[in-house]
Amino acid sequence: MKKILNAPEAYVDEMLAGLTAAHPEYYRLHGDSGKVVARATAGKAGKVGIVTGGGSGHLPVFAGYVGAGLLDACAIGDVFASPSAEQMADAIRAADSGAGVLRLYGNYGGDVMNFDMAGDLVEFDDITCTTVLLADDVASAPPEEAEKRRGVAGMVYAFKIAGAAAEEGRDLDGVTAVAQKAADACRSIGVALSPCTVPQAGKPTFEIAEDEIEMGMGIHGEPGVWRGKLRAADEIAGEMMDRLLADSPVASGDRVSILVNSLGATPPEELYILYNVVKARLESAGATIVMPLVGRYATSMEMAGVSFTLCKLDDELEALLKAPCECAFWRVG
Amino acid sequence: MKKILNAPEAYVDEMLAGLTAAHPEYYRLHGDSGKVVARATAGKAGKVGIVTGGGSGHLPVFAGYVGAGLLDACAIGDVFASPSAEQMADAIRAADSGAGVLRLYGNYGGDVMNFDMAGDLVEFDDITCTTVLLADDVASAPPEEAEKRRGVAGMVYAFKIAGAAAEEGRDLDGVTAVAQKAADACRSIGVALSPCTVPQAGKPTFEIAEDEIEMGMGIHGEPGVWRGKLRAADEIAGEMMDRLLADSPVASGDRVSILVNSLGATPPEELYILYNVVKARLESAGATIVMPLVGRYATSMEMAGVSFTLCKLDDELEALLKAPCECAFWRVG
Amino acid sequence: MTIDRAALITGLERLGAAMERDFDLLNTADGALGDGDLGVTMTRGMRAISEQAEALPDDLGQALLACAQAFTKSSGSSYGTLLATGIMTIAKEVKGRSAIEAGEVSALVAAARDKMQARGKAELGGKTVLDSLDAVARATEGVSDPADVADAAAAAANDALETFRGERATIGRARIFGDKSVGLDDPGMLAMSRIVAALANREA
Amino acid sequence: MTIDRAALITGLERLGAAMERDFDLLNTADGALGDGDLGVTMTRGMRAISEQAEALPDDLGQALLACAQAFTKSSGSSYGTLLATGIMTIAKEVKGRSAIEAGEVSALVAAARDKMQARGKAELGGKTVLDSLDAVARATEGVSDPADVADAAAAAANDALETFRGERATIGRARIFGDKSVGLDDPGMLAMSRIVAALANREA
Ligand SMILES: Nc1ncnc2c1ncn2[C@@H]1O[C@H](COP(=O)(O)OP(=O)(O)O)[C@@H](O)[C@H]1O
Ligand SMILES: Nc1ncnc2c1ncn2[C@@H]1O[C@H](COP(=O)(O)OP(=O)(O)O)[C@@H](O)[C@H]1O
Ligand SMILES: [Mg+2]
Ligand SMILES: [Mg+2]
Ligand SMILES: [Mg+2]
Ligand SMILES: [Mg+2]
Repeated sequence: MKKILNAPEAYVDEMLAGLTAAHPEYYRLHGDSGKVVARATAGKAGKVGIVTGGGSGHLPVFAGYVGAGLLDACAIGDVFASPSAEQMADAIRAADSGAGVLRLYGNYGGDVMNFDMAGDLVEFDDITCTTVLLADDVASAPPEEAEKRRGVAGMVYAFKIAGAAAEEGRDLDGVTAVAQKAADACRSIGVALSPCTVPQAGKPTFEIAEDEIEMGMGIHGEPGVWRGKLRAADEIAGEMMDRLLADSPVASGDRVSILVNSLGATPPEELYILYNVVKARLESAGATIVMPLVGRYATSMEMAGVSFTLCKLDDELEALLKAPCECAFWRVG
Repeated sequence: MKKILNAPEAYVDEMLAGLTAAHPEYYRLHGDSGKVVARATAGKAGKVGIVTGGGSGHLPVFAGYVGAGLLDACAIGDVFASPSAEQMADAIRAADSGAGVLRLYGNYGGDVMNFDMAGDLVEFDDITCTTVLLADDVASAPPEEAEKRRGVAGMVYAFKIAGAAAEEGRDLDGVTAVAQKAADACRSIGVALSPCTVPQAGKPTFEIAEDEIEMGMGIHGEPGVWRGKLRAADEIAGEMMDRLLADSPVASGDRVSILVNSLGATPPEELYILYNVVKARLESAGATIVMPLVGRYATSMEMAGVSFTLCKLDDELEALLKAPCECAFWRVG
Repeated sequence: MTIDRAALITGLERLGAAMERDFDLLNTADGALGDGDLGVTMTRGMRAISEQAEALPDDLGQALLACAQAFTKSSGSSYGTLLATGIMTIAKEVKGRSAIEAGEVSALVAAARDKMQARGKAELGGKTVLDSLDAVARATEGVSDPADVADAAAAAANDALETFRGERATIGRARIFGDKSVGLDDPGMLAMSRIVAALANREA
Repeated sequence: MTIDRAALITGLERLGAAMERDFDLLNTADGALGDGDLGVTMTRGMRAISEQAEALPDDLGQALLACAQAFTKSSGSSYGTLLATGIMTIAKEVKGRSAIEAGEVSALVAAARDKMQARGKAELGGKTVLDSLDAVARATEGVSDPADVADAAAAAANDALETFRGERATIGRARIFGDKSVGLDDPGMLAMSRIVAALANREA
């Protein structure tokens, strides 16, 4: 395991200590679990709160997206492990300012059970919660079972759009509805070139030959749709776009955003090479690309690979996507 | 070679095509070499121009830092190779709006020769040029030969500070002087965990055992000061800080900025773990940390490793560091 | 023999030791069909419990509630949360009592199973820990002799593991492995057969 | 025999072929003491030259200027820029002439060496291409017979390579290798011995 760390057990605590120490203007630790990050300056009183949560190892996801026009609080688990229900309840309490809290997170079994249990716990505090799950990974289940899909980088769009709606002053139902609309508008697919290592496991999450890639692999190494020889960037991007567009066709006149995301080790140079194909494919279908995102928005530590997320926009989503937001990893407006 | 690309020969051109297509609001290609990036919207007339240049494979360095409050133009070479003198001359022409142009770049033999030759070429265009070289890598030569040191991530501070000074309307001498002051204020050191692959070479730039690291290694794989077993994050960060502070001691009351930079594959989680030590060391020396930077600011594609850059500030440098800037990879203010 | 605080603590000691011993086994089983952390979840949860074992009250309801909370705080893994849900259900049932009879085990396990099923939104027969608990509840139904209950529970958890090995996983991270899951143990079922064996003192 | 356009083109053809042949050799030598791209630089530069070989004018000054520009445009590597600087220097010296004598070679090489030294801000004796050129200039000084000039130049470039192999590199990327550079060929000197051998038609 070639990683820079101290004790594997201390990985997450030290990471959070560093994150909050480096960016005290954005983040603070909330409560006494040491695993809940909240905005340094709470959002406006009466604003709907938005919380997320999930395993560590995906920065900027999840905690990084706490910030103005984005999330209010986040519960952080160990690497690739769900936070506990207690921590999620703490995050919900941190996010609440009386207008209720949207739980907005990825569709993973453990997270769902824990956020449900957290909801039970905060009932005693009279906090109303709603839930929107991201289930955007088209490789993880066929369209007929779309609700079983994993949530991946699509959550970046959902955080942004829901965060802007809450900032605008919409009520809990309004924020929840537009978050659901954003979640429904996103489709993602990934391809992995090399694994990462969970510190406490000490060995790579999977093995893959020096000349192989896996199409559709999940961000924790969940198996994909095929494994085969590495091929040209244009071919990889072409297949990824085929799979996204098969699930969510775009038509002439559509307005879409697209996230070309590195899973970690893959450098921006390669993302830009891929972007050429992405752009050509969308434009040849007659779509207009709005605010493309190219970079590391949702990662798996040092995993090499990329994901594409297509987000189909309407006027409402586009306006919210373009609204200002600010955190240590992303700024709009 | 596990990289997502098409033909190795097309790597840089396709990367630049994608970069400018994804961010047309920031970047445009200038001239007909296809290897010069300029601001999408030229700076104010009469503003001193700032150009840089160097090999590809270091995004956001170099081209990424073209933007308001930063650079005006950049000549881009092949991966890890100097751009040609012709391209540099084109970049100087793009940056010039009559007030002269500062050449601000890293101390590498090829780049120096070419920027000098480029200066000869643009003499015919009546463009006045000055030069400031970054030579911040303390591992690359002892203090007595400080002028032989390589330029690494310190250029991020120099770009930012010089860019702000030019934006403020200072003249060529003023911008050059403050750029030199910023360059003199920076010290960097890196540690490498794994190599990267130059596409046209097709094999890794160096070999290193699964349990080894190399202290002081350069961003192209230039040999460092020692190679040995991987050790704890605290120990690595401690030695890096020792080396920086031995070269540039900080005293009680000093104000400094520090860049904790990933060379590529190393994830932000590890940077934040390191940041705890960096902060403790600087604060125990009595220094105040101003605007710490943690992330991927100067990389070597998929190389795993980190660098620290210490930038000692005075009031002038601090004000310029905090002034607004905007490019696709970085925003301040 | 009734189950009281002393018996609970002895059982938890055996269970703690078993989980330390099975750390790699459970991680490996979960690695093949999931994220490889089940051994971590179980040892961490059991360590948190044993830290407070001495302080456990005589009221079995309060004692089990404390055990459930230890799991809820120590991790957020599915198995930990499901176990906590199940233990909490039993805790509520036995609140205020300092002893329970072996003959009550079946009903208590069935109650835990039902609450866990509601939490995890999964069906019985899906090759999960629910099927282990279901088998235990059925096998101990109507049995009251402590030794017979122990025998029946341990055998049932093992049998369920064997029976479902040949099935396809349908729930949780294992689902995505599809046909590759056939022939492999569900990690949660494997863990439950070890848990039951340790609590029942019927380890091979 | 004088050196005219035809001789230049023949020489460039041999040189182009030599650089294709030595692609790996030069990359490897530069890989050991630098960034491994010297073979790329040389083949790329020579390909750019040979694309315009047919169009080269009779004026050797103009012809060499075109060669230098091909290098300047094709890459920005130190060696390419230094070679371009040297060729440009010679181009200026012979501007307007359609032939030069073998006896002029020494002075032209010396002029190139000096200009390259100014550009690279390096000392003679630093184990770089400058030392190869210096050796060639000295060895051909006062020699006018074309075959003798060719012999002397090729031998001098080779001897310089051998002599400096045991020295420490002091310039460019190789400098950082310090003592590790002792015993290794400077890639630029190795390239120059191949260049001279090809141009002089004295390949082993
Ligand atoms: N929704 C569910 N319903 C019932 N059992 C489940 C469910 N999800 C997971 N399990 C059980 O939990 C086991 C995996 O536990 P664990 O390793 O903690 O999961 P994870 O690491 O994915 O959170 C599975 O083998 C299965 O027996
Ligand atoms: N400043 C210099 N002065 C003279 N020769 C130099 C200088 N720098 C490099 N060289 C020569 O160039 C060779 C390396 O060329 P090249 O591979 O193109 O360098 P790089 O790839 O570092 O730009 C060296 O072996 C040396 O002979
Ligand atoms: Mg888990
Ligand atoms: Mg080079
Ligand atoms: Mg697991
Ligand atoms: Mg080289």
